[in-house]
Amino acid sequence: MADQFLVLIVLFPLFVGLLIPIIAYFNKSVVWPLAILSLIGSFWAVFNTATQLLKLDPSSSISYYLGNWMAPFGIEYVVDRFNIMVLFAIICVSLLTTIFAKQVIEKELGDNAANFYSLFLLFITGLLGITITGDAFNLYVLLEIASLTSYGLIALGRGRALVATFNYLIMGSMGACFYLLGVGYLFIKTGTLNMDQLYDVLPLLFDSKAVLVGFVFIILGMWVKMAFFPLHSWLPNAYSLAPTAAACLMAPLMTKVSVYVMIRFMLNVFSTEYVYSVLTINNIIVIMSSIAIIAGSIYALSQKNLKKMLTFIIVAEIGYMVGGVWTGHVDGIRGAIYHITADAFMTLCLFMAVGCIVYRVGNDKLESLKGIFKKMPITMICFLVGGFSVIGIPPTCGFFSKWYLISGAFNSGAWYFIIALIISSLINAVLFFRIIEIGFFGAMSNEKPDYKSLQSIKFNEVPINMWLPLVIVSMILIILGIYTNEIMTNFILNIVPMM
Amino acid sequence: MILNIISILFFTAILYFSSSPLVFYLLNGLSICLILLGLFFFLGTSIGVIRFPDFYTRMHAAGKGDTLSSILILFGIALFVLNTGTLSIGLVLVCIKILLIINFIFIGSPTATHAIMDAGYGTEVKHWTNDSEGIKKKK
Amino acid sequence: MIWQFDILLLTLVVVCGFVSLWIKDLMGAVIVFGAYSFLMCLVWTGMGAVDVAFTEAAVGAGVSTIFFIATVFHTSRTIRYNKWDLSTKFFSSIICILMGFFLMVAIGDFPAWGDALSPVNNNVAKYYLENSMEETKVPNVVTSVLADYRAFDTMFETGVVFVASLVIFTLLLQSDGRKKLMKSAFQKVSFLNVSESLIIRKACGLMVPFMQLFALYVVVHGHYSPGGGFQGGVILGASLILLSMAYDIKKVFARFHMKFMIKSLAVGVLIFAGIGLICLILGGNFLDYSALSKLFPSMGSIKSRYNAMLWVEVGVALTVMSGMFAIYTSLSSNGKFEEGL
Amino acid sequence: MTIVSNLPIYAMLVSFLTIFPIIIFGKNQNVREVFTFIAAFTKLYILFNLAKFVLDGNVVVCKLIQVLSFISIDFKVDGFGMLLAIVASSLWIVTSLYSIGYMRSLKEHAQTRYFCCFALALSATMGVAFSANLLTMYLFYELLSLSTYPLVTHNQDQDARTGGRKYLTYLLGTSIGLVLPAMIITYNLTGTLSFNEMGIFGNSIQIGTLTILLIMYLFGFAKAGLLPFHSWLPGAMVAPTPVSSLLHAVAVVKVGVFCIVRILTQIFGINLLSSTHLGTIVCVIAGLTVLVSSLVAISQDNLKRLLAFSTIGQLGYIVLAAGVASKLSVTGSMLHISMHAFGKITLFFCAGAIYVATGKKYISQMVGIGRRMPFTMVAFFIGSLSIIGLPLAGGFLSKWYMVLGTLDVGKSWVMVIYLISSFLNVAYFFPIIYKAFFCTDNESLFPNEIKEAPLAALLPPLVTASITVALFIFPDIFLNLAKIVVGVN
Repeated sequence: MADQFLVLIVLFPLFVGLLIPIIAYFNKSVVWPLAILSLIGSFWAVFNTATQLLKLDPSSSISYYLGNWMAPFGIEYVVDRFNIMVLFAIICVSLLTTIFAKQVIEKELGDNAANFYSLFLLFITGLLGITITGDAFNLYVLLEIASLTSYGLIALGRGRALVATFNYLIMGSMGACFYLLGVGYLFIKTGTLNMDQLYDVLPLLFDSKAVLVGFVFIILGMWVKMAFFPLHSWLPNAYSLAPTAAACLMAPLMTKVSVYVMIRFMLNVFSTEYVYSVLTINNIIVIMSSIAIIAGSIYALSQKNLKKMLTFIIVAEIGYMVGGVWTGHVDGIRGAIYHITADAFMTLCLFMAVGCIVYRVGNDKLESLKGIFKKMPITMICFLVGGFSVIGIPPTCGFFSKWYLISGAFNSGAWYFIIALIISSLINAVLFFRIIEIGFFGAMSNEKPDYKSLQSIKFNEVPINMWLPLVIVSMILIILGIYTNEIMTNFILNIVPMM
Repeated sequence: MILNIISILFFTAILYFSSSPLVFYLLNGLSICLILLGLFFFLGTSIGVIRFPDFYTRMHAAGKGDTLSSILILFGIALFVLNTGTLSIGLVLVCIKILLIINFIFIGSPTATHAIMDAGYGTEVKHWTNDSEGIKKKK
Repeated sequence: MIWQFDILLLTLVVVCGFVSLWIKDLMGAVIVFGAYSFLMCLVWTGMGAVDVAFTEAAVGAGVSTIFFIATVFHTSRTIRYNKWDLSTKFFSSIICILMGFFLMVAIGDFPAWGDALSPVNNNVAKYYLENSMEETKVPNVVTSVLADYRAFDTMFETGVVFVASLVIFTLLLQSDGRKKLMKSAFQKVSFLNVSESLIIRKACGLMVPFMQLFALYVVVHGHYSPGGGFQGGVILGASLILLSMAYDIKKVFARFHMKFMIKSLAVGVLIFAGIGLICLILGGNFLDYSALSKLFPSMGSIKSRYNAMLWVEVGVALTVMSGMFAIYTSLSSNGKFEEGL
Repeated sequence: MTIVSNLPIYAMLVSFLTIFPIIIFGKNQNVREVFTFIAAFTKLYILFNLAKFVLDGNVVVCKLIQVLSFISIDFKVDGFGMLLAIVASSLWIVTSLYSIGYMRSLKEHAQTRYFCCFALALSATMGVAFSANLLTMYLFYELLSLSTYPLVTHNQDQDARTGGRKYLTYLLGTSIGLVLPAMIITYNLTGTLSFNEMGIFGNSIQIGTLTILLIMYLFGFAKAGLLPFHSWLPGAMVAPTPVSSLLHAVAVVKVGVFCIVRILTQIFGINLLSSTHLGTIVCVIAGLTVLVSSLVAISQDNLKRLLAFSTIGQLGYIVLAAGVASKLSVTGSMLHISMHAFGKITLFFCAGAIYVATGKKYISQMVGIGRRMPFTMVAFFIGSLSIIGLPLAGGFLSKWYMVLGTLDVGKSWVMVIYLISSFLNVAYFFPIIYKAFFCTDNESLFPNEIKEAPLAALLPPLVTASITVALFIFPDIFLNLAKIVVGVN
C-alpha cells in the first residue's frame, strides 16, 4: 500500500461518491458519516504522501503510473511540493465543509440530500484529480467532472439558481473547450500529453505560432474557469444562489484550482523563460488584473447581499493571484502561490460564517445582520478573522500573501498593481467594517441607543458541528500566517525557479 | 427477411462455385444497376418531397421512395462488396451486416413514416384537396 | 480523402451550424443540428477516425437529438427575443470571428495532413501502434488506448455520464416552485396528441431485440472493430428509449425501474473502478490489469489485460445505457416519470 | 549588552490572558474586576523587573516566531519602549479603578466586553512598545486599532456609530494605504525592517524616495493625529471617559507618536534627518499641527473636544521634537510622551468626574464648578500646568529639553512655535480654571457646597495629578530611560 497513496487520494471520495446513490436506497443516515470517512481517508493519504515527499530532496517529486504504463504512454500522477500544498488545502476545505454541511444540506435539500452528497464527493474527486495529475488531457477530463458536478450543485440552489447555472454552464463549457483546444494544439506540435515531456519538448518550439495559440487558449480557458475580471460574469450569481454547502465548497476551491492549473502550466509546462521572456505580455496582464482587483472590489462595495458581496471579493482575489504571477518577479509568483492556499481558507471561513448566519437568520441581506454579534458571537468572531485576512491584517495569512504580492510588484515596477492592491484592501476594510457596524449596533430606529432591543437578542449559536469547523478554519488562517516562513522555505521556495 | 438471406446465400453460392469472369461481370453489372435504380428512386423521392402539395403526400413520397431506394442501393452495395476480390468469410459477414441494415430500414422506415403521419393526423394537419391553395395547418 | 468531397462536407457543416443558430423554431434548429452531427460523422469517417464517427452518429445525431426534442417539448419551441439581443449577437459573433481567426493563424504552423514525420505520429501514438498488439493482444488500437493505456481517463469519462444523469435526475426531482418559474419564463408548446398506434408498437417490438443484440455485439466486438462500451451503451439506451416512446415510460419501468437505473448507473462505473481497485489490492498499480493474473493464474498478464478490458467495456456500457435512459426519462416526463413523449 | 529573556512576552500575555477569566466571570462584577487588577499589578511588576535591566544599559530581546524568512515577530526592550510600557501599564491600574467608578455609577451596559477590549488594547500597546522591527510594530498597531473600536463605540448609538466609523476609516485607511506599502518598499530597498540606532537607510537611496517614504510613514500612523489626519480624535470622544482618557490620551495616540518617533530615530536615523531636509519636513508638518490644533482648541466649548484638540497639539510637539533631530530634543520628545500622558489623563479624569457628578459636558456650563468640586478642579489645574509646560508639573521638564534641543541644532524657528503654542495653551486652559474658581456668586451655576464624584472616580485624578507633580521633582526613571536610548548623559 505504501506507494499507492497518490491514487488513494482520489479513490476514496470517488468510490464513496459512486456508492452513495446505491447506499441511500437502503439507509440514508449513513451517507453523511460515510462521506466524512472517505474524506478522512483521503486526508490520510495526502498526509502520508506529504510525509514521504518531505523526506525527499526539495526539488524532487513522487510519480505514480496508473495502469503501470510509463509516463508519456500512460497517465502519470505527480506530487511535488507545489501541488501537495494545494492538495492539503483542498482536502482540508472539503473535510471541514462536509462536517459543517450536515444540517444545511438537510434543511435546504431534503430528499435530494443523498444525490447531493454524491455530487459533492465527485466534485472533490475532480478537484483532487486536477491538482494531482501530470497529464494535460487527464486534467481536462477531471475538469469536466468538476465542472459538471458544480453545475449540478449550483442548480440545486434556490430561486434563480437555474438561470445562474445556465450562464455558468455556457461560460464554463467555453472555458473547458478553450483548454481542450489549447491542449490539442500542443499535442499537434509535440505529440505528447504528459506535462513533464511537454516541458522537455517545448523549448525547441518556442517560436511556433501553434504553441503560442495553445498557450493563449489554455490560459484563456483557465481565466474563464477562475472568473478573471472581464470573464467573471457567471460567478457572482452562481455562487450566491448555490446551496450553502455547495457554495462553501466551490467558492474556495474551484477558482483556486484553476489558478493552480494556470500557474502549473506557466511554470512546469511552458517554463518561465517562455512565459516571461519569449512572450512580452506581462505588463498588459498585470494591468488587466489591477483593473480586475479594483472592479471586483467596487462591485463588492455596491452589493446589499452578503453572499454576493463575498463573490465579488473572490473576483478581486483572483486578480491578486493572476497579477502576482504575471509580475514575473519571484516574490510575486511566490505570493500568488501562497495566496492560493491562503485564499482558499479565507473564502471558506467567510462562506461558512455566512452559511451559519443564513442557517439561523434565514436570509443573507445585510440589514438582517442587526445585532448578530450578540446572537452568534462565535460565528461572527470567525467571520471577522476571515475578514481581517481578506483585508490583510497581520498575523492572518492574507497579510503575508499581500506582502509578497506587493513586494513582487514593486520589484517589477508594476506600481499600478500596488495601488490596486492597496485600494482593494481599503475597500475590503470598508466592506467588513460595514458588516461589523451593522452587526455590532443592532436596530437603531431613533437617535437614542435602543438597549432594550439589544438586550432582547438571545444567544442563538449554530450547532457544534457547524461552528467547530468554522473555528478551526479561522485558526488555520492565523496558523498559516504565523508559519508563513515554514511554508515558504519548505514548499514555495523550491517551486519557483530563480529568475 | 428470409428472402434476403436466401438471395445472399444464393449469390454466395454462385460466387463460390464459379470462378469465371462472366459471373463476376454479371454480378457487378447487377449491383451497378441496383444502385442506379436506387438513385433514380431517390431522385423521385426528392422531387416528390419538394413538389407534392401537402404534408401527407410528401410523407408518402418520402416514406415509400426512400425505403425502396435505400434498400436497392444497400443491396447493390452488398453485392458489390461480395464481389470484390476473393471470397472470404469476412466479406460475407459484411454482407450479412448490410442485409441486417436492409431489414431494419424495411421495418423502420415505413413505421417512422406511419408515426409521423399519425402525429400529423392527430394534430389535425389539413390534407390537400382540389380547391385548397397550398398547405394550411390548423393552429 | 477526396478534397472536393471534403470541401463540400465542410461547407455543409458550416452552413448547418449557421442555420441552426439562425432558425427561430427550436425544433427546426434541433433537426438541423442532427444533420450537422451526421455530416460531422462523415467528416470523421473521411479522416479515418471510424470510432469517433460511430460515437458521433450514435450520440451526437441519435440520442442527443432525442434529448433536445424532449427538452423542447417540455419548455418552449420558439425563442423570445429581447431588445439587447441584436447587440449581444453582434458582439458574440465578433468574438467568435476573432477566436476563429486566431485559431486559423496557427494552422500554417501545423504539420501536413498525414505527415509521417509529424510529432504526433512519432511520439506516443507510434508507441501505441507498434506495441499495442504485443502488450494487450487487442487489434483495435483505439480500444487498447481507451481501455488500457489511458483507462483512467475513460473511467472518469464514464463518471461524466454518471454525473450528468445524476444531475439531471436530481434537478428534475426538485420542488414545484421551480417548474412554475420555468413555465413563466418560456412559452409552452402545444401538446401533441399522438394516438397510440399498434403498428409502431409491433415494429418496435420487432426491432428492439435486434438492436440490443447489435449493441451487445458492438460492446464485445470493440476489441476488433470500431465500437466499445460507449457506442454499445448508447445503442442499448436508444433501444430502451425507443420502447418507451412506442409505449410509455411506465411500460419500460416495469422491467427497468428508476431506482434500479440509478443503481446500475453507479454499478457501471463501480465495475470499472472496482477492477482497478482489485488490481491495486492484488499489488499492482491502480488499473494495472496484468495484476489480475494473480487471481487467474491460467491467464497470462497479457491475456488478463485483454479480458479486463472487456469487463471494463461492459461497465462502461452499463453506465452509458442507464445514463442515456435516465436522462431521457427525466427530460421527457419532466421529472414525473409518467408518460414521456 | 543584550539579554535574551521572555519577560516582554509575559508582560504582553498577562493582559491578553486576563480576557478569559473576564469572560468567564462576566456575570460576577467583583470577581471580574479583581482579575483586571491582578493582571495590571502583575504586568507592572514584570515591567519593573525589565526596567532594571534596561536602566543598567542593557537591551532585552526575545523572538516569538519567524514569520517570513527575513522578518520575525521580534521583541526588543530598550529605554524608549520601556518608557511607553510603564506609562501605559501604570495608568492601566489607575484607569481600571476609574472605570469601575465611572461605569458602575452610570450603569453602563456590556461592561464585560469593555474590560476585555481594554485588556486587549493594553496587550497591543505593550506589543508596539516592545517591537523590534517594523512588522511587529505594524501588527500590534493594527491590533490596537481593532481592539479599541468596541471601546470607542461603546454607547452603540448614532454618535458612536459615526465616531467609530471615522475612527476606523482614518486609522485602518492610513495604516493599510500608507504604512503597509511604505513598509514593503522599505524592505525592498534595504533588505531589513529591524530598528537600528543608526537608521537602516544607507546613503545609496535617493532623497526623493526617502521623502515620499517619510511622508507616508508620518501620515500613515494616523494615531499620532498629524494634520490633516487628525479628525478621528475629536470624533472618538464619544467614547466613555475612561476610554478617552486611557486610549486617547495615553495608549492609542501615544502609540501613534511612539511609532513615528521610532521610525524617525531608528529607521531613518537622527543623522539622516539632520543632514538632509527630511527633518525640516517633519518640523513643518508637526509645527502646523501644533499651531492649528491649539487655535481650534480655543474655540471649543465641549470640554472633551477641547482636550482632544489639545492632545493633537501635544502630539505635534512630540513629533516636532523628533523632527528637530538633536539628541536633546529627542530626549525631550520621549520624555514628553510620559509627561503628557500623566497630565492629560488627569484632565480627562477630571472631565469624566465632572460628567459623573453633574452630567455637564460643556465649558460654558462649568462656571463656578470649583466651588462644588474643588479637589477635581485642583487636579485639573495641575494637569493643565503640565500640558502648558509650567514648572511644578512634569510637562515643564520635557518642554525644556525640547526647547534646548532646538537651540542645539540652531532651528530657532521651531522654538518660536513652541512658545506661541504654549501661549495658546494658556489661552484655552486658564479661562476654564479662572471661571471655575474665581467667578462671582451670581455667575456661578452651582450651589456653594462640596459634592464630589464617587471616590473611585475622584481618587484617580488626584493620584495622577500628584504623580504629575512628583515627576517634576523625581523624573529620574523616565528621564534615564530616554537618555539611555538617545545616548545623552
